[in-house]
Amino acid sequence: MTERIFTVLSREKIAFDVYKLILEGDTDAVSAPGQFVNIKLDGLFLRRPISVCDYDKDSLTLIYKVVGVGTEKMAGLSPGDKLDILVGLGNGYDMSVPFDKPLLIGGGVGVPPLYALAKRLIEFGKTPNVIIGFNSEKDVFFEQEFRELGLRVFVMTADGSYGAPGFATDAMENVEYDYFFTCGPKPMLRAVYDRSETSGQFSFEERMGCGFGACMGCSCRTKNGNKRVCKEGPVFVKEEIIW
Amino acid sequence: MTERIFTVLSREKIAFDVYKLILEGDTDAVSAPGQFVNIKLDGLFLRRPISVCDYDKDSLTLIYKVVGVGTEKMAGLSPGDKLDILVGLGNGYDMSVPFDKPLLIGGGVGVPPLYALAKRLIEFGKTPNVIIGFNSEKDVFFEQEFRELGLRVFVMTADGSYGAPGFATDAMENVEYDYFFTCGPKPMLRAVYDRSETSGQFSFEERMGCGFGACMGCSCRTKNGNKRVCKEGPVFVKEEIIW
Amino acid sequence: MVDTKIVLSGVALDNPVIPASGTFGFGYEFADIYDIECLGSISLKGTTAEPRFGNPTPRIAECVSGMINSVGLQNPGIEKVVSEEMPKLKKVFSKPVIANICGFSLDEYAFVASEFNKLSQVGILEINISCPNVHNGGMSFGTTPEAAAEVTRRVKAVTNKPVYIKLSPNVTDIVSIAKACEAEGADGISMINTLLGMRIDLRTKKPVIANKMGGFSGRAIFPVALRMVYQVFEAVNIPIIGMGGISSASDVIEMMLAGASAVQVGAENLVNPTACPDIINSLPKTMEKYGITSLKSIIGGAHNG
Amino acid sequence: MVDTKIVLSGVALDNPVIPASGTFGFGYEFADIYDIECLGSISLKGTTAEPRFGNPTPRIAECVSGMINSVGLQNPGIEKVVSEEMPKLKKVFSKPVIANICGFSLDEYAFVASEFNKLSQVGILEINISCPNVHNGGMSFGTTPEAAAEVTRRVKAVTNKPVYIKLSPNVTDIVSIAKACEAEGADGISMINTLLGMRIDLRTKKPVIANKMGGFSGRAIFPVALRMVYQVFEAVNIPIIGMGGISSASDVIEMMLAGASAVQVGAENLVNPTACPDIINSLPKTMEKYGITSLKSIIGGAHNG
Ligand SMILES: Cc1cc2nc3c(=O)[nH]c(=O)nc-3n(C[C@H](O)[C@H](O)[C@H](O)COP(=O)(O)OP(=O)(O)OC[C@H]3O[C@@H](n4cnc5c(N)ncnc54)[C@H](O)[C@@H]3O)c2cc1C
Ligand SMILES: Cc1cc2nc3c(=O)[nH]c(=O)nc-3n(C[C@H](O)[C@H](O)[C@H](O)COP(=O)(O)OP(=O)(O)OC[C@H]3O[C@@H](n4cnc5c(N)ncnc54)[C@H](O)[C@@H]3O)c2cc1C
Ligand SMILES: Cc1cc2nc3c(=O)[nH]c(=O)nc-3n(C[C@H](O)[C@H](O)[C@H](O)COP(=O)(O)O)c2cc1C
Ligand SMILES: Cc1cc2nc3c(=O)[nH]c(=O)nc-3n(C[C@H](O)[C@H](O)[C@H](O)COP(=O)(O)O)c2cc1C
Ligand code: FES
Ligand code: FES
Repeated sequence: MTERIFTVLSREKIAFDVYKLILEGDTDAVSAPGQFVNIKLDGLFLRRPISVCDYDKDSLTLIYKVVGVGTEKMAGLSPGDKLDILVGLGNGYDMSVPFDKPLLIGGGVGVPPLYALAKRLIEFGKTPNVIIGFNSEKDVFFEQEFRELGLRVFVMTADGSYGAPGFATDAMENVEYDYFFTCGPKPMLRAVYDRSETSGQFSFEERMGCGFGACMGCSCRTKNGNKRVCKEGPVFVKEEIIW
Repeated sequence: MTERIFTVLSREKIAFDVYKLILEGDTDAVSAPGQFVNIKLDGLFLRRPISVCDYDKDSLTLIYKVVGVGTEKMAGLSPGDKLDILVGLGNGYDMSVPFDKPLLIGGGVGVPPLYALAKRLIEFGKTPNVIIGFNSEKDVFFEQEFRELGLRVFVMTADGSYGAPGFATDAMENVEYDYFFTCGPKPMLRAVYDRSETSGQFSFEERMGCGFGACMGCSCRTKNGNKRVCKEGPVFVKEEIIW
Repeated sequence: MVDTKIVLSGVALDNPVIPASGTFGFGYEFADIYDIECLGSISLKGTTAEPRFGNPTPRIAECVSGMINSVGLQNPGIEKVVSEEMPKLKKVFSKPVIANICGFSLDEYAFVASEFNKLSQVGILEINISCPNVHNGGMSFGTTPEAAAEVTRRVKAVTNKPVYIKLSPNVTDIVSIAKACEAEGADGISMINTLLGMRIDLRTKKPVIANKMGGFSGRAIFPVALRMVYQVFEAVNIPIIGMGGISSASDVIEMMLAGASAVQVGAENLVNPTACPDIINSLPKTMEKYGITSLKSIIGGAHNG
Repeated sequence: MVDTKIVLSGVALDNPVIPASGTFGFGYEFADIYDIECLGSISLKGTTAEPRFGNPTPRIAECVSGMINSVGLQNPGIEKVVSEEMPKLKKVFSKPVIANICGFSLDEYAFVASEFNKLSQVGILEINISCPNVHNGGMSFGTTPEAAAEVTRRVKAVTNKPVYIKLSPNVTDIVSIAKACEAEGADGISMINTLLGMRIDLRTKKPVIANKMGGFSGRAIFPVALRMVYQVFEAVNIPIIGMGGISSASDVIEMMLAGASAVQVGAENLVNPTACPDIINSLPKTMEKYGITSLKSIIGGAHNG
């Protein structure tokens, strides 16, 4: 973990209340997709945790939905603005486990971390299939980005207004996979857990004090003992999860 | 009193730790020299009271010395910055009393409000003499500005490094006056009170909660009863002052 | 259309937003700034039997997201308040107001209350029990259930107007104090008064405030106020006027969800003179955002389930 | 050259800056972020006899200039702390540390204290008396002078290390509690623990924190902490470790002027991981600005004259 100052390169609205932010700065501390950053915003005490959606040596892409004061402030950022960010937080997805046909399952703003993961998997020669689920057509984003990676993408909307109707998990039956990676709202994670027939990795959210392991604010129980979502997580393997 | 948004036109350092700020905005609420404004600054709870140094229809000049966090923030303002300001606070100097030879006595950052007063007095055909006192050469400002109004100016420095050596009050003996207006640190006001042989008006400072009469934070006792420095003051006539 | 009306012990308010005692004078001076008729009501400057200058200055210190005051109950005394201040206010504010009363003895509370009781303009008596009891070593009436109960009893005996006891937060168990007031017939609770706080000037190395300590209020104290309102709501059956750090319409909603039937806005008025009308104006939009159609219906809503 | 050294009950500190219990884990993890050897000392995560998971999540809520936590004393239990955490810390921090102890009974306090007493690494025992006493209806030990005195007595009986009692601010009269601890032989006072606070989520209309209420800390509480340190300094003759909202070198100086011999930095570590070294680095410059050559000499300086 390191604290770095990033500069906003661009901010773009990509869906209803959803923004994509591209930042310039030192990303050395990012070691795996599925990690997150913690962002200091003027006038707010706690930092805001956001998953790394994409990164290279000196840029970082974040995608976030406006749900409160912090994300609203972030929606108002302009190119040139500076942000104080803790980078390289959490464990991230572990790609070293053996599998051949990975499946990525993302829901809403759980989709972004799967993008960096997809790119890394492709680099390692393991082309994933992708299921992304949203509430409605207006919420859909990143379908095209995944397709441009050459991946098969299943888009689901709960109200059926775009792609296929239903939840992300409803598409799981149509795809072959021997391992999965998922991120999304808790009910979706639970459904993936129940429906999936293979092992896989889940990325969780929790309210955080620090984001780097100091406060025990984000603890959860696992079959391997108590863990901190921000430090030993946010990614947990299916076998250790206690709901 | 009105709340207005002003835009910084310029900010200039004019003496050691002393800055001159010119602001653009609606000054309708300013009704007399000696009034003050109360400035909201990001990250600070209370506003900061600063005397009006000069004003016309749509601009305001303030002069302030850096003494703490608020004035330090103000020292960092740039052209184009916006400020939320309460304008038209306090009673200001009363120029309707009868006099012919007014004397202005200012000390340190008590000098600024006397500038607008000097201009108004000149408009009314009552040319004042001016005594301004500072600690040292590096602190001196506005000598030239008063001279450019065509006034006789006595500059005093406590350490004698510029102008005549001594306190502002030491110059009073050399000037003829039948009324005075003064603003400066409390010990100077007290000395003016003791030395002066005519009536006059004193501008006081006090820690303020609101600056517009709501909180009773700035009360003082006078011979005419309790008064609020921010509302019935900051200018008090010699006869009502209780030290 | 959303409904912002609420009722406090029979007194109907157009909206729950009330400037807090001590931050709004006797109200009329704010009428130069905006039309104060928009306010739900007004809690007037704390009034004592005799005129008081209050504490020496400096009386004000800045804090992170808040301020300290040690005004010390400066006020013109009940006689002048009744003869001069109230008529001035009447001219610019037609609704029932809240008379805030302070006393340094039980007799003083009863006397000031009985004077305000005569005014039809006054809708509610708000009894500030944070004052030191001069007959009891200067211990504040607000720090024990017994003293709080005694003040309540004495005031109730001299008035037929609703009596709200204003509690001090500087106590171990605020619930026991609220319950003691309720048991003596208090019609409602106002809470919280200021937290005792202090600042030191690094330049002089002395306390900023002449009296050393003072009352800390403003946005910073909101979580403490909210917690106390929540606790007291669980323990009493009388309405609560909630305050402490309120600065926005969402703060109002949060305080009402905790259990307040109305709210007061204090320190925020001092730094944003239009804080109250700003909040009132943004209430409907904020209610809609959170799916609230009637403010009355959310009082204590956070206690359900 | 300015002098930042201070001494706490015989334990010499290079500077008075100590990360506060619960905001710095067992210290060693911060060694990845900076060289923690720069710290005056470290107050470790509160330790109980048995391992504890603590409270359900969410445990964290944001406030204006502060935060609420309801971690609920999650810790691995004294056995693992002694066998695993302390050796890990030893590798990266050579100075005496402060063991923070919590108990839900007098026996638990005594047991955990006696275990820490065996470690030469531990310089001071800091006894958190904000824990609920399970043998007394869950009332916190920190709310009465009697209970605080009892904890002090039991801990003093099992250790020869300096014992600092960490006081809760949620009381009417913190001075009486500090005096009771001193009377039982406490070597020092740590203060303040968190204020009880609450937030409600407007979207769900439920408390943000699973346990409803939690401990409010961070910059917002500084004026309350400062006031309490000032009051206790006047009443006791043992050193005080001051904390509550400290975030800068000038806060450190202000707290020491109020009466603290050393300070702890809590919530600020969570949002600025390098808060402590930042403060330590800017202390000399800030001292010079206010004409201070020795920190030791300013302890309680605001009480003079
Ligand atoms: C590891 C991790 C990765 C995340 N990645 C993303 C992402 O890539 N894109 C995205 O849109 N969102 C993401 N979130 C959720 C995001 O952190 C919250 O939406 C955001 O903090 C809300 O802040 P706010 O000020 O707008 O909301 P407010 O409700 O005003 O925030 C109040 C407090 O609650 C916290 N909070 C509110 N919602 C959440 C939440 N869902 N999870 C954790 N804390 C919350 C805030 O951080 C803040 O401390 C992630 C959360 C975690 C824990
Ligand atoms: C009516 C009036 C007119 C003034 N006019 C001028 C002016 O024209 N030029 C100028 O340089 N200064 C003027 N001052 C003083 C100026 O208000 C303070 O220097 C300024 O508020 C300091 O703020 P700070 O944040 O830098 O200091 P800090 O010490 O960090 O401020 C902390 C708090 O103390 C208050 N405070 C500190 N010093 C003073 C003071 N001397 N008077 C009142 N409040 C104080 C601040 O407003 C703030 O609330 C005036 C004061 C008053 C009351
Ligand atoms: C300057 C000032 C003066 C106050 N005077 C009184 C008073 O006379 N009577 C009273 O009951 N409360 C008084 N209070 C307390 C407020 O009414 C209110 O209870 C407290 O400030 C908390 O609200 P806030 O955080 O919104 O300011 C005063 C507060 C301030 C800031
Ligand atoms: C997340 C968190 C956990 C804490 N855990 C403990 C603890 O285990 N023992 C303890 O005595 N105090 C604990 N505290 C209180 C702090 O040590 C400190 O007393 C308090 O937070 C005030 O300081 P601050 O305002 O700098 O945070 C905790 C505080 C926080 C924020
Ligand atoms: S958020 Fe602090 S330990 Fe995870
Ligand atoms: S500062 Fe509030 S009345 Fe003067």
